[in-house]
Amino acid sequence: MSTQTPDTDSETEQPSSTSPQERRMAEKQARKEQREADEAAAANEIQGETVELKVFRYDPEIEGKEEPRFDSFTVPFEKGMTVLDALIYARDEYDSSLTFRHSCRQAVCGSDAFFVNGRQRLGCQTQIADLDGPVRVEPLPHQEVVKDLVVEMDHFYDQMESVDPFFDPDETPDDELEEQRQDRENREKVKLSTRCIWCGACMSSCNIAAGDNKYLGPAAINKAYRFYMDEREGENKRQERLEIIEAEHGVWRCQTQFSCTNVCPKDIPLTEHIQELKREAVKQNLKFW
Amino acid sequence: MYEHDVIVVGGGGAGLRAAIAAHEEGADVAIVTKLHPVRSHTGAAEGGINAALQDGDSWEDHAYDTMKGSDYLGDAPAVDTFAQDAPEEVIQLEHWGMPFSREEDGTVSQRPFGGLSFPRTTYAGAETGHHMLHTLYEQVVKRGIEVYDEWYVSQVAVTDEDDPNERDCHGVVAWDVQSGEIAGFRARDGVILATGGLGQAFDHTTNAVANTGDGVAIAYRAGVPMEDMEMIQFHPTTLPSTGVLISEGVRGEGGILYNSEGERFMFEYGYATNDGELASRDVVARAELTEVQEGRGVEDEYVYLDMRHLGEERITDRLENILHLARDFEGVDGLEEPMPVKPGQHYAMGGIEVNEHGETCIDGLYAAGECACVSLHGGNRLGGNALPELLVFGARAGRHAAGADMPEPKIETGPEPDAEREDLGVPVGEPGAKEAAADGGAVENPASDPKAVVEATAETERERIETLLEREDGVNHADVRADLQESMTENVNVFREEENLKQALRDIQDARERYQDVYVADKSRTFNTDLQHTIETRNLLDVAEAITMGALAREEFRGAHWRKEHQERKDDEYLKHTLVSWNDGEPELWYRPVILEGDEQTYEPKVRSY
Amino acid sequence: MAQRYSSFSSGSTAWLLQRITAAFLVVVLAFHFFNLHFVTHAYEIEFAGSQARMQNVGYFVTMILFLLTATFHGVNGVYNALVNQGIDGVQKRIAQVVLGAAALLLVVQGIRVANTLAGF
Amino acid sequence: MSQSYDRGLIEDFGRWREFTAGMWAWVFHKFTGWVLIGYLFTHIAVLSTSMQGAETYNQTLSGLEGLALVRLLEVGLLAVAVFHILNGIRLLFVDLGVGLESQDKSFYASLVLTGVIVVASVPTFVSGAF
Ligand SMILES: Cc1cc2nc3c(=O)[nH]c(=O)nc-3n(C[C@H](O)[C@H](O)[C@H](O)COP(=O)(O)OP(=O)(O)OC[C@H]3O[C@@H](n4cnc5c(N)ncnc54)[C@H](O)[C@@H]3O)c2cc1C
Ligand code: HEM
Ligand code: SF4
Ligand code: F3S
Ligand code: FES
Repeated sequence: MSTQTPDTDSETEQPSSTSPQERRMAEKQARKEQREADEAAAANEIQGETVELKVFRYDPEIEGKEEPRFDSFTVPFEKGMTVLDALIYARDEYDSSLTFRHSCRQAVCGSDAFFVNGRQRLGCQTQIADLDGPVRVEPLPHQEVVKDLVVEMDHFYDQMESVDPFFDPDETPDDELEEQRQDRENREKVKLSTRCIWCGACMSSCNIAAGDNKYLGPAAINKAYRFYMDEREGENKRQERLEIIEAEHGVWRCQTQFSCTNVCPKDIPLTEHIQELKREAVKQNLKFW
Repeated sequence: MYEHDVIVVGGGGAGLRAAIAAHEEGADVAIVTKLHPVRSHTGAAEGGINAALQDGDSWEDHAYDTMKGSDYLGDAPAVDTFAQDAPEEVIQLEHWGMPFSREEDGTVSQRPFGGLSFPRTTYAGAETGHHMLHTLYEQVVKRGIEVYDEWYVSQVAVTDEDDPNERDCHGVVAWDVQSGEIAGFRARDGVILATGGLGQAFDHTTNAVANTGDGVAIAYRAGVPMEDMEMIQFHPTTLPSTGVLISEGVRGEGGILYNSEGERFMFEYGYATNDGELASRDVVARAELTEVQEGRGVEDEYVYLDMRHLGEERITDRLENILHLARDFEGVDGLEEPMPVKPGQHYAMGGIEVNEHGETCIDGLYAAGECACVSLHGGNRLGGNALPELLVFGARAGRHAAGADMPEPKIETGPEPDAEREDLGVPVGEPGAKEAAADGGAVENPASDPKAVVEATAETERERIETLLEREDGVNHADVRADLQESMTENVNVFREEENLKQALRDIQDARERYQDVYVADKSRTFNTDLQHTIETRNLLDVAEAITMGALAREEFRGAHWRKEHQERKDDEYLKHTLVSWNDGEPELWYRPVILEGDEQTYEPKVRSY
Repeated sequence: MAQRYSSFSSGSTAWLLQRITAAFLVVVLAFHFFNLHFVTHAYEIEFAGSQARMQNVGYFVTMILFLLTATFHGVNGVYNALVNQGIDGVQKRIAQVVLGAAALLLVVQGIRVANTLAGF
Repeated sequence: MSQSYDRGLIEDFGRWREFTAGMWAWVFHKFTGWVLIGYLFTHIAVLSTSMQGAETYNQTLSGLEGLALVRLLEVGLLAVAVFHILNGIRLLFVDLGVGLESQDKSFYASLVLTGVIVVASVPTFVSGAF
């Protein structure tokens, strides 16, 4: 066979004016039309994979919602979809009265801790693909429900604020531009504890916190840990902090259930911190003997 | 009615810093915020806080970098003040216990950042904003400053003088999300708006769902001009499904961008033959979109950011949080697959026009943080410059509002009768504004008694909300919002063309018409987010319109603002800010010259190349 | 401060004692079970055998300690469990009194039994 | 504050299905602890018969030991005691901050070990009763 004939034929068969660029544009156009057609079809009937959501509903003011119930929503599934995405879809497309807190969509604001398929999780941090359907979304247990998935957070905030959650050194450098030194080990020590986003998941998962309203709870104790362990604070404040930590409803109430540690979306070793403070309290008190 | 000396609207970095400053001046301060302070979007910032702290660095250099970064659309007095105050503010944070990353000797670490001539970015791991926000909130708790959380501010109470420059602000009207109660908040000394960003005007953004530009729209309708609204920063690497930011660190470590054909397009198509993936944000963002527009995008939507070749060890060591982000928010394992990314709205350089003390043209009304525009970032914000802005100008606004003695400001504010005006030739503003006095603007307040002004404003707000709730049928705000976001992303994105911008303005007009029939399906008074979002959508319409108006007026390429028909910076024509005034429902666009004479140096516009 | 050192007080002492008694009980309880079910079988126990064991001073002392630690540990444990359930005020006071009395009763009666068995 | 609905007990019961290892450990430890203290009281009560003389003591004991039910209960007691001991040791380690990452595994280990010990002891406990 001659080597001269080869593919030229087939090449000329293609309209020679088509550059790869134009071909792609044409393809893009075709894909766009396909997508639009799909969307139009989807408007009537959801095609493809769907997720079934069962969402807790309650509103003290609205007839028919005073008695808590579960509503089902069928939402089209997309790769990468989170529980929060699905809730937003359900709200915007089906029922605009569906109520839940959310803001950042990236696990930093701590607004959207829900009870999803039997576990406290952040809606925005939970991939639907990782869950078994139907996905059951309830408000955080052990907290009063305000409406739908919104729970009363005041108690949680009160506990957080009861541990003097602020840096309070005995003295700071006089010079406005002089910093306090902190060695790296000490920063590492408190690092994990500073990651808390106040989502309340831990508190909701702890059975002791559920029974004993005065219990500080894992998040607040962790906050106390963050400052107690910070070497930049002085001896006096340390002593004050110890008193808060070892009060009757402080660390002693923890029964090492570990559920707080299990659910914390920021992977803070809460139980470990609580235990460390218990030992610290014992150590400090033994010194008095 | 609630009463305090200073009312701070917003509990993000700027609001908290302002409240602390006012409290230190001895004022009785309250923070009114629609989210609990720790939920604010300041917590999302990852990178760092710039300040000239070390020997060998100077505030002048920081100011110079900032001005250059702004593409000479910053005002020198703002830039200088900022660079001078930043070090003290950062050390102040340190004194408040912020867990900064440290050097061996125990001092605060600083790292290099894009556009900076010196490594002056302080940081706390990959979650600087989180730590800054929490440290500030802790100090607020320590001082016992009152916080009204989950109270949505929907109006400022302003006297009804014709000229906005003559108006006085006496407080705000807010609404308790939990109970539905609508109440006036009288501010004896001042109201400080610190409501953050407006990313929700776009459908793809790194901003939070709560970033709806409320403060900007509220101040705007009360008569304060919006400045440089067209200057919107887009970040090149955000996850397509949620807009979560993938930090520059990935590209810094050697991450590579590919298109759907597997080509390393930054080089192959000549977008940045030297720097490749590490070119500046706007260059990379435009390159990505060009790829997608020319049909080489994956699913016609995004491109790939690949870091697999860096090896598991290096990735887990330096980029571990990126693995989590890709996993949690996109369902992608960065060790196994490339990560999908596309450009997303990131930051608004423009906002409520204020001077160095955070004052607007309305007496007693201040603004600070992302919602404000002191003209610090001009055409483009440098990474790590927003957080110190919150501190510097938050503190200054707080102090001034509480009555501290401060020098005469050098920056002017407020509508000017003789300013150069622009007619865009496209209808904008509130449909039917001519006939009816526009809603939301200065309420008719014959009374001059401050409390009566607040009460009257609260009353109009009650009526407005009543009307929204009573309507049994109509348009759902979510549809209006979705259409608006879509049009903004389509037309007022990284690429801006005259025809598209005009289209966007027409779409906004259309949306405004539809919004007049909006109704709230949820009739409950308890935690009615449907109502809240409906009101927010209104604010988005106003800010989106101003963004587009500015973009249409500015016929040049400066900073983040790129115009297809005008591919170069025009210093002789456009060394000026665009301002949009509400003008009781008939928005007007006008200009004010940029101030380039600073304390120490007069900045000479130079070509911005790195 | 003094209150902290009572066995019913919250705080580190009770917590620590609960752990120390636990550590002690591990050994003694295991020994006790082993001794009375495997070495001597429970169904073979007779007064004489018990008496013989009790007359060994070491054994007697161990059993008394066993009684004291187990009582403290058990009663303090129950009290903790109740506080964990959130009892407060009067309820808590009642729990303290009742549990205290029960503990006392148990210890007194236990010692009397031990004495009888030992033949004192 | 708005009126709010308390889901009350519905939420607490039925949640056990969602308990994780640490929670179960806590529940079991609590339960076994209560059984043990309960037993301690009974135990002392039974032994008190010795104060009425050796005869009564012997009769009571052999009478009780003669009952198959008591023998079975004793096996239960053993199970309870062994679990409480093993999990108690686990808790002591947790208190010392040792092995917190494998707290779930050590709980399962306590369970398995308890099972093994109890099964192995059954012959000794019930011999002669049936
Ligand atoms: C993903 C991401 C990363 C970033 N990284 C950096 C970085 O590394 N370095 C840097 O310098 N900058 C960074 N930025 C920019 C910077 O974080 C923001 O500009 C800044 O945090 C804005 O702070 P703020 O206080 O103005 O607003 P926010 O923190 O958004 O706070 C706004 C507050 O106002 C309240 N509010 C809003 N509307 C109302 C209303 N109607 N009524 C009552 N209250 C209201 C809200 O509840 C909230 O408390 C980043 C931004 C994003 C999105
Ligand atoms: C006669 C023996 C024993 C009795 C009567 C007994 C009884 C109890 C009781 C009633 C509790 C409280 C449970 C609850 O929280 O509801 C408890 C807790 C506890 N027991 Fe025991 N126990 C005994 C032996 C042991 C042994 C041998 C150990 C071994 C280590 C042990 C370790 C613990 C620990 C660590 C707790 C603490 C739970 C806490 O407060 O966190 N116990 N015990
Ligand atoms: S400790 Fe973890 S679970 Fe608890 S509030 Fe903080 S982030 Fe949430
Ligand atoms: S769940 Fe509760 S019991 Fe302790 S370990 Fe966590 S606080
Ligand atoms: S939305 Fe902010 S944590 Fe989920």
